[in-house]
Amino acid sequence: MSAESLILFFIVGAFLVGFAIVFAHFAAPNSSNPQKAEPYECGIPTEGLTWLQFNVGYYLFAIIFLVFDVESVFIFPWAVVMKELGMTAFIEIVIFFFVLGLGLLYAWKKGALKWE
Amino acid sequence: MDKATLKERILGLVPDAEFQENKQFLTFIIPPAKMHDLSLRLKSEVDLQFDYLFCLSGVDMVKFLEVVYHLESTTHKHQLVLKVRTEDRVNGAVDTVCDIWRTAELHEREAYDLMGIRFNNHPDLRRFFLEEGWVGHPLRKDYVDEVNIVEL
Amino acid sequence: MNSIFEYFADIFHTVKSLLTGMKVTGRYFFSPGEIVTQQYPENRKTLKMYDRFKGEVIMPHNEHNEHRCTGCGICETACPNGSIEVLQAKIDMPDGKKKRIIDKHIYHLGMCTFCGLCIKSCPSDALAWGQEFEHAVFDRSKLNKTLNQPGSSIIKDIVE
Amino acid sequence: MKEVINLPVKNIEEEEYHINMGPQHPSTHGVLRLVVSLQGEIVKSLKPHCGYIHRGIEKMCEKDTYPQIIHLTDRMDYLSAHINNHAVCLLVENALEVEVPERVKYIRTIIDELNRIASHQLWWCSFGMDMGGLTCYFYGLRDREKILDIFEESFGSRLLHSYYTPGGLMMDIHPDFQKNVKAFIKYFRKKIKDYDDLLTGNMIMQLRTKGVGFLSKEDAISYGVTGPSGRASGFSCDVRKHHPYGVYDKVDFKEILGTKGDTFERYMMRMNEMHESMRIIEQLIDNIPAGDYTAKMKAVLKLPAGEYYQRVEASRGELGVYCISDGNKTPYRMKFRSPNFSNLSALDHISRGVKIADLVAIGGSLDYVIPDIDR
Amino acid sequence: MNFSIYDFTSFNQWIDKFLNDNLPAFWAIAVEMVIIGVAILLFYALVGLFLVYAERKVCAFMQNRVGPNRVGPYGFFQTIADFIKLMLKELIYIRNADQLLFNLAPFIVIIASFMAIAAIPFAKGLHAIDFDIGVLYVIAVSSLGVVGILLAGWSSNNKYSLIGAMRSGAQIVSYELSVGLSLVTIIILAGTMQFSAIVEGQANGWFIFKGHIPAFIAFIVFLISSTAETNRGPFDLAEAESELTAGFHTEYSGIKFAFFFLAEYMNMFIVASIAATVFLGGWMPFHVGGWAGFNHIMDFIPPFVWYIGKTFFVIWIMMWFKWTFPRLRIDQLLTLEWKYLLPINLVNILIMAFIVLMGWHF
Repeated sequence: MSAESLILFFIVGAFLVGFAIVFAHFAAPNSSNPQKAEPYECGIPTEGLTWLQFNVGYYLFAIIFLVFDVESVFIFPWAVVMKELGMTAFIEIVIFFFVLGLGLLYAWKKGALKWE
Repeated sequence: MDKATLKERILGLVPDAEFQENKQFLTFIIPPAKMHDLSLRLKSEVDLQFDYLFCLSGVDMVKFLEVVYHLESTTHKHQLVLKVRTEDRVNGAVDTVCDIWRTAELHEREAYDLMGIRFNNHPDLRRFFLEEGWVGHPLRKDYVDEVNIVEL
Repeated sequence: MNSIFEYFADIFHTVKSLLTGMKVTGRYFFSPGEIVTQQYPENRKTLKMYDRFKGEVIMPHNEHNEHRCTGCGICETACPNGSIEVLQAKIDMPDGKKKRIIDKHIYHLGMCTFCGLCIKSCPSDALAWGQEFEHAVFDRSKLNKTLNQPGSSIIKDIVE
Repeated sequence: MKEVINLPVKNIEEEEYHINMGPQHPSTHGVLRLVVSLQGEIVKSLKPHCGYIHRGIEKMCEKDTYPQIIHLTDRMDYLSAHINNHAVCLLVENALEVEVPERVKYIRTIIDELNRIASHQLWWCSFGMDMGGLTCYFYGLRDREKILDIFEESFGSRLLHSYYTPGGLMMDIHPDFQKNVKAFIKYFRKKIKDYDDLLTGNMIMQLRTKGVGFLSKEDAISYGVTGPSGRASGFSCDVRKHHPYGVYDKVDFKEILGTKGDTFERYMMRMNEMHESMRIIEQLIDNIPAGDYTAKMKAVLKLPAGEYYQRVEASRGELGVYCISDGNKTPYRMKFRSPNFSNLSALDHISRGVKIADLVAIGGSLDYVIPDIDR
Repeated sequence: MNFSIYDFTSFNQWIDKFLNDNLPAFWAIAVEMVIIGVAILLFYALVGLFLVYAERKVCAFMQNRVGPNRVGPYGFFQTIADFIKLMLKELIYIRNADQLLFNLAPFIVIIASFMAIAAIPFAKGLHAIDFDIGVLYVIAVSSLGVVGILLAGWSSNNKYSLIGAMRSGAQIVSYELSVGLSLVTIIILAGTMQFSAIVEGQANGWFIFKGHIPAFIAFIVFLISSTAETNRGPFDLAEAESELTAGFHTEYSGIKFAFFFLAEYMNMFIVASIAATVFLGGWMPFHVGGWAGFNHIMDFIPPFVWYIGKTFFVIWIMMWFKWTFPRLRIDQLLTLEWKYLLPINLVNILIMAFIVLMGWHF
């Protein structure tokens, strides 16, 4: 089958969820009251806004991730043709990894890999 | 330090402390105004070093309210009981000792909650077990609650 | 150099400790004989409680429907929760005197904390622990039990 | 002319928000509410809110006679019910100056230690669950069941025994008691290796607990943190050593003392205490002297007017009973100095600056039982 | 028609030919699609239901329990009963929740797992789509599911969910890298990213044996990081039940909750089948060089059984992880990835490349 048939899987997945939710909507009991609609916070009403500015401690990780994820896209094609290209490819990737590794080491030494 | 010398020592610190007979512990009744000063010295002086407040209880003796401090020194292993009395049942207050013994913070809140004894300078004197707005202090002898207390 | 050695030592120790943990769970996975679950409602027939098991307070009756309770009410005062009520009745004795005997020994199982003070305090050993433990009922009033059976009488040789 | 808009500048570092851990939360082991101020995942401060299951035991004691108080103390720290009973019994016996038979003292000591092991087992499994290792829970409960079976055989109930009475015991121990206890010790010495393999040695667990939740010795004393949690900080507070009761003065046992005061140390304290408790039981179990299981007591117990204080080492720390008697058959005022209440007071101090996952681990290592706080 | 359970290619061609002979081209494709759709749906549901049952039994045995044993023989129909119950449970709408995202989240997690299943070869000739960049595709699609988790946590208007969502964000940025790089190690050995070619390449020995040490290290790294990517085992920080009650799905009820649950198990199935395909030879039987008789017996077992067996073995290992280890903390999660798995992976790739260059592999 061709790659276009991926849409089939998309449709089947959406159908499964959609059908079940619609089914449950009709089959399940429905008795709403204000207490039920409260968000769960151990039985105490939530105070303050829930969508708050969250101090994510992994901001720097996200940036390093971006770097590495882009680099790993280059590694995949190399990996496929590595056998044919032989030693040249190997030496090139060693240099490539060396630079990458330096970057990681730099981040490590600078303390970027520490959760704040 | 044995009981006799300790007694002399305490009486030296607070001459108007009233000695109370008790088989188990050396017991003194301290005037409320002097309690905080005495506590500070009890904790800091080298030969006393009462660093461990192992019990703080509020007692309702009908005529007066009483706070009982059970103290121990972890280095010298001697014990001491101090009592502070207040006769004002509505606004009766004694000085807090929670800056000296940190455990007193919750114990004093408990005493305030259940016995109605106020503590001056307490950082967070709110009800601990009962909800805000509860009327009365349940451990007092004159507390009546016909709904929740069932007499058998 | 030393830190690199530590780095690999860390990995080694971690893997080793994790494998030790996995060994424990893995061993239990492959030894179904270690299963301790009791299949409760199925094993009802074979389930035997210990002799001293405190299921509920009962008043043993002998084959002539006789018990040992004199109705003195000591258990009632001993009970900390008021879960025992002793109702007395007066009967005419043959010699013309009136004697108080037990009418109803009411036991509120819902209030009982199984402290055993009633059984301990009973001067005539009239009360005992029962083995029954399936006490769940739909109506709380069903937990109020009358311990002396209807028509029962006191064993003759009990003296107050 | 350009309009200048002044946007409110918010400093993310300063923004805190509050979440409630409890009263209905999987990690609180009961109905305790902790209002936690968080910044990101870091705990800034927390405030405990108690009283959800306050039963007024101290008030109830004022209308109960001394033998009746026993069954109330069961329900404070229900995991060390026997030890709570022991405190009240000792208080009454000391006040009346009753000499209890040696046999009673031996049996009480053995049962106290069994109770301590059972309590630590439950702590271990719930600590494992707090850390996310669910399997621990079942192993701990599996082994605790053996102790509860011994209890049930001898006293008829598994959790709330009311077995001690002022002056002695409710009834004599079961004839099989000694045999079963010895079998249990043999069994548990094998099984405790599983505990070590599964959790103690586990590197994930060690990384999560070592150096986390530090409590210094001075703070431990000042906050009155006793029991294994206090001893982890180096606070020598074992009542069994310092104010012996039962036959603790006759047995050879170590007071387990730590130095580091972190979560892992508190964990190790309890693990080592289980070994030590087994040692105590082994020394006593074969030497229970023959004799009566209760001393001669009056039908109605009246304590002479005065004040009494009795301390025992419950499984979570020092339990104190403070009793004021006016000479009646009921106490005038009864105060329980519960170990968990004081231990809880240190939680705010310990957990400042840790992550929310560590807060759960610290709570687990302090091992608070809520009914004991609420009384 | 004759086809064997050892090769589904002829079977597929037969169906294709049969439909094209009897129907116009458009309808032939349409019927084909419906058949595949129903087959996939059934397979998906069956695997999901069985995995939930298996998880409960496995953890029960590890914990000295019996596990579900009330519904059906050995409790086999327990999950079906659970599913019916969940279908009939009320869907609660949370006040102030972002309704659109709230409802979208289960769609995303399920669709992501469906899309990933499309590329997995179950047996010879039995795969929906045989991409020439299959590995890359699966990595890309399977990491989509975490977006659903992120959305679910964010939209719930619940603080626990928010923290759970933020944690799952940290997991995305970390473990995707390790999954990719550990697969690169094998791609070097295989020289292709097409799943069918990877499996064919293992006809004379699984890659985990062929590439010996680096392949084995890559397998371990893959196991760890894929466990993390599926939010399972010691890495289930997004739903850490002792800290965040239920994390990102705290507010979900009824069937919507069930979909998160289902997606978790399906993701586990997907990563396990990738592990089985890439490292353990997919549907290739186990052969030992020189033992002709033994190899013949192994050949007798159908490829589909081989594939399922290997997949469930990997799943069992992941369950074993989950029911043994305590949960990591968020900073340790990141430390593990960036300070341990990533450097090991990079070095491992170089070693593998060198071994392949020198021809030291089997």
